[in-house]
Amino acid sequence: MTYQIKLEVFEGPLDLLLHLIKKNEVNIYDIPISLIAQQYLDYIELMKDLNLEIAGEFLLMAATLIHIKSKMLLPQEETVSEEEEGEDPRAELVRRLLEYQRFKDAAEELGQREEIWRDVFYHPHDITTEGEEEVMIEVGLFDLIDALREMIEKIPEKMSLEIIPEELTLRGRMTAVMERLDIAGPEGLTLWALLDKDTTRRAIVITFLALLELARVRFIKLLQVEGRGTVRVFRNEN
Amino acid sequence: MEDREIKGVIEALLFISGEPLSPDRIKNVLEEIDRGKIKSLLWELQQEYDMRLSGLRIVEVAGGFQIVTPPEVSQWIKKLKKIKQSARLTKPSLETLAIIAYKQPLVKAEIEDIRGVDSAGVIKGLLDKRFVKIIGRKDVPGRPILYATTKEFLQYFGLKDISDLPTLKEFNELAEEEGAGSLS
Amino acid sequence: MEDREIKGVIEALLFISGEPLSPDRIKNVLEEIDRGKIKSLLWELQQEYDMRLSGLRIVEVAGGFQIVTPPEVSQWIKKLKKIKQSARLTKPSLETLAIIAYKQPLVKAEIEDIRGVDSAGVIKGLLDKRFVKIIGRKDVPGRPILYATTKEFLQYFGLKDISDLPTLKEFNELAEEEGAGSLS
Repeated sequence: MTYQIKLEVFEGPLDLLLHLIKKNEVNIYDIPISLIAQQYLDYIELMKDLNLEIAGEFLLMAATLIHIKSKMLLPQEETVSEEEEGEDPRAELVRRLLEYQRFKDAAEELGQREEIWRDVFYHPHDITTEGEEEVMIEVGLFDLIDALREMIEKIPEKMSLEIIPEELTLRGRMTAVMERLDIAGPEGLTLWALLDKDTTRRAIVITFLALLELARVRFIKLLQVEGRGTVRVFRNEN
Repeated sequence: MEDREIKGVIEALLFISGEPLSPDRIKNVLEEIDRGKIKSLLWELQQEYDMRLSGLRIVEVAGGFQIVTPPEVSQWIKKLKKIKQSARLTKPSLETLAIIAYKQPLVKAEIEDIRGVDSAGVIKGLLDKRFVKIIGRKDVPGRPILYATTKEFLQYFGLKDISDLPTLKEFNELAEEEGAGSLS
Repeated sequence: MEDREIKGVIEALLFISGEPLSPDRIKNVLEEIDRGKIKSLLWELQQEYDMRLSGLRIVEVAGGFQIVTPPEVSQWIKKLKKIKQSARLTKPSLETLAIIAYKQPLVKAEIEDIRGVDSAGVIKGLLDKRFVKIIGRKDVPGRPILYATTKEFLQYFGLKDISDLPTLKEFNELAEEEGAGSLS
């Protein structure tokens, strides 16, 4: 028989199998395994032809399909002795496909909810008259590890504790930050944009301190857009 | 305090809070008012907002109440805030999130079992987005990490709590939909 | 658009903006509505808020209009904020906590070595919040104080014990596998 395979991207072998079952309009509880296995293998061939990287899971499933097919070709009596009461060799696969399909459906429902709720706006932050809380963040375990990782990655060299000649450097940095924010206008700058000129840990720390000080005296606002987005720095209007 | 007054305080608290406020949280502030009273005033307030056809709504989400703007006005808000519509979650992310939401707490291997593909990258992405969190380790050899969904997950999808998720369709319901017979 | 509808949009814009919005700014969003109309609807909205004796007011400040909470409720707002604040951690506290959690027991100098800044204040804050405790002194000259995390720390992060913390290695594995496993 002839059929065409559109090269779609499938998340994994189960995704591809469900697609083939739907496309062929076959009964999931009675999968014509030869047909489906053939189309599955054709798809993998096509990927090979196109030099696409084929994940191991796809190859493993190919082997499983061939195994099921060969089992189904064996005379009934022989399988009975091996399997309990001659269980259908396809049963385990069907169970997995159905389980996966359930979550695909659930994912679709979530997607529909997302469509509605992403148009619902609320304040990502407390509306606050006293500026300081804006530097506060609510944190979870993941943030803890993240904080450590960031520190380790960004500042590989082991630094000894040194006293920073505050006043001068800090003040200079504060002025520099305000100048950059002036140029940036009402859109502000991301924290990383402000830090990217700093190559040493000391420079990063001083810029940080400058930002904190500027936020404290309310020359600037630090806002994290929508929960966990990047931190943006704004010049305070008044 | 009179009801009207309490309601005013509750409204103000909802307004300044950037996250859903549970009746318990409000009770922590208004210590003398009992929890049932707070809850019924919240519902009254919610109704009042609906009835005066305002540009604001009170929704019950992520275990609390929150003032939000309805979808009808979203285009104007985007214009004011110069917000570009944020990207939707990808299919793999939604799938993985669905699996975690319904089966939590669970380990990576269980997710990969269902999806049939490696899911580390997707899980990492969901952790980054704060839709998923690490809640400990499973008491089995290797002590793998256990994952669960977060408050942010509930809020993003407008869910009151995890039981607000639609029930998963069962095998036989699916079978009926497919018009198939029984497994033989 | 009908007046009611425009008023709803204006209300939503005031709510989401968080800062005073001038009629001109609103006009930039609602281009088709004329400025005079916007201004009169703003006044109507302001009156409606006053009349329904709510916990919110619309005030004209700094050349714009803003939704605010009236002075009568400020004591409750302060109370809510206090409750919330105690449940939050700043970035420096988080960094310090991360270092203590993974390297405990350790002394202040070791923390400052990694962070590169004086950490006495942050450690004090963590001691106050009971996330960190003093568990003794290190047997080196000067006998500096040794710090470790507490039970409260575990509770806050939903962990059974300290070994439940994911290791950096596990974490990196998630990050590295990103994008792998799917067809590309």
